[in-house]
Amino acid sequence: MDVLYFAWVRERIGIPKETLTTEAKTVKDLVEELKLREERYAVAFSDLSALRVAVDQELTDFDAALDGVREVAFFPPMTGG
Amino acid sequence: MDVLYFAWVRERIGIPKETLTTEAKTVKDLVEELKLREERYAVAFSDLSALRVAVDQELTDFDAALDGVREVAFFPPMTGG
Amino acid sequence: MRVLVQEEAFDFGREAQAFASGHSNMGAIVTFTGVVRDSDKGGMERMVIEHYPGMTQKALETIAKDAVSRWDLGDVLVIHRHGELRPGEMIMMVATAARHRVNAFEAAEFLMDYLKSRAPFWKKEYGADGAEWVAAKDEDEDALSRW
Amino acid sequence: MRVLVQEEAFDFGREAQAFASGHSNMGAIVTFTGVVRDSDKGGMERMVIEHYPGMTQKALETIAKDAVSRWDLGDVLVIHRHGELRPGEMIMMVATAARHRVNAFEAAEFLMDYLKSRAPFWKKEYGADGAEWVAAKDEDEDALSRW
Repeated sequence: MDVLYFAWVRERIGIPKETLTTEAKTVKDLVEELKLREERYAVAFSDLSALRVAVDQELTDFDAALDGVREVAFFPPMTGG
Repeated sequence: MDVLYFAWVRERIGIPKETLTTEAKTVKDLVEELKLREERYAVAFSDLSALRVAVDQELTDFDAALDGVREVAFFPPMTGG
Repeated sequence: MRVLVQEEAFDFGREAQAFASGHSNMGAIVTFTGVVRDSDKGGMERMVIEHYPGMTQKALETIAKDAVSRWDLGDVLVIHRHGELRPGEMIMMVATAARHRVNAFEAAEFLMDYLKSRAPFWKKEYGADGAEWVAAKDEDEDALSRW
Repeated sequence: MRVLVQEEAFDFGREAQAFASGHSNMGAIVTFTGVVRDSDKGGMERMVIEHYPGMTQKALETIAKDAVSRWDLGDVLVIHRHGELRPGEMIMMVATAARHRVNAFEAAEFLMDYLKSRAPFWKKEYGADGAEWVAAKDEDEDALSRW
């Protein structure tokens, strides 16, 4: 599964993208897994209310299931327009 | 005093403008005076709710006073834009 | 603030570009353009817009000043044509510039609502079946109660 | 319907003119243009807009289709830039064409509200004091509840 990071999430984690294998059932499970990996993840994911998530390029929430998913992206609230 | 007519009011009365001397105190008095003059005025002014009036080039209502006024205009509701 | 009443066509693209470019400290630019379209029952060949020359410019300026006093705007542009127009031709445009988009949108809607019912223009449609004055719509008068 | 995501500048005047001219049976054309302005505290030199290439085009198309399904529209145009921009440059534009002005205005506001909070763009401002990500505003999120 590809995991993408944008804006300050990308800066805090230090990479724009990584590919990983996970047993996580939901986005929330994946976040918990990542937070345990390294301090930079724990910092980036410390406040989920400040984050948004897209699964296979569709906005969703942290309860979304990861079964069959190819791409998950984490980023702050959007500021386009 | 100049009296101006626009759109179908102009067409019904048959002239765009006339100059007249009147003792009318208000626009409503002027309208009554005009209606007595000729049938075409009576027809044009038969339903005041379908008309608008400007006094000295400012929109107003039929109770407006005519003291010192130089120009009165009658027309249907506007349809610009 | 710029208010133009004219018989000639205007160049919408050029006006829009010039207006937007002139306000680099305004984040939001809104334009509205009114285009002559066929009448509701079809068959319109041309439209003639009559206006009240002595009053039109002043009435539009009053409406534009009202908008500036109600919203935090950087600028306002109003162009309205009169005379003969064909389907597809542009009748008028307004443009607003503001720091924030809500002000730019609301001011443009306000301008249009007032311009529709308070600026002295009257449209007459000409077709194969004859000519007819466009009737004012109750909804246009009602729209003013928003503001 | 036309949705463009691009790094290059766009010609607002030409886009606005082409959009308006292409819809002679639509009486009402509304455009919104977002311009880079200085940050609230001043001193901004440039802005960089990051986006999510795989998702951006689809997200904007979804928003545009939503607008078309909610209002009676003749057409919709959305252009949004990414990459580096300077104060005064145009970030994006939307345009809507409808028979009636209320639909054109509401659809343009809807597009802007959704594009602000649901399209994957992130702005970072660079100035003499360093760089800072633009924070999303509660009022932008709240604006969605209108629709």
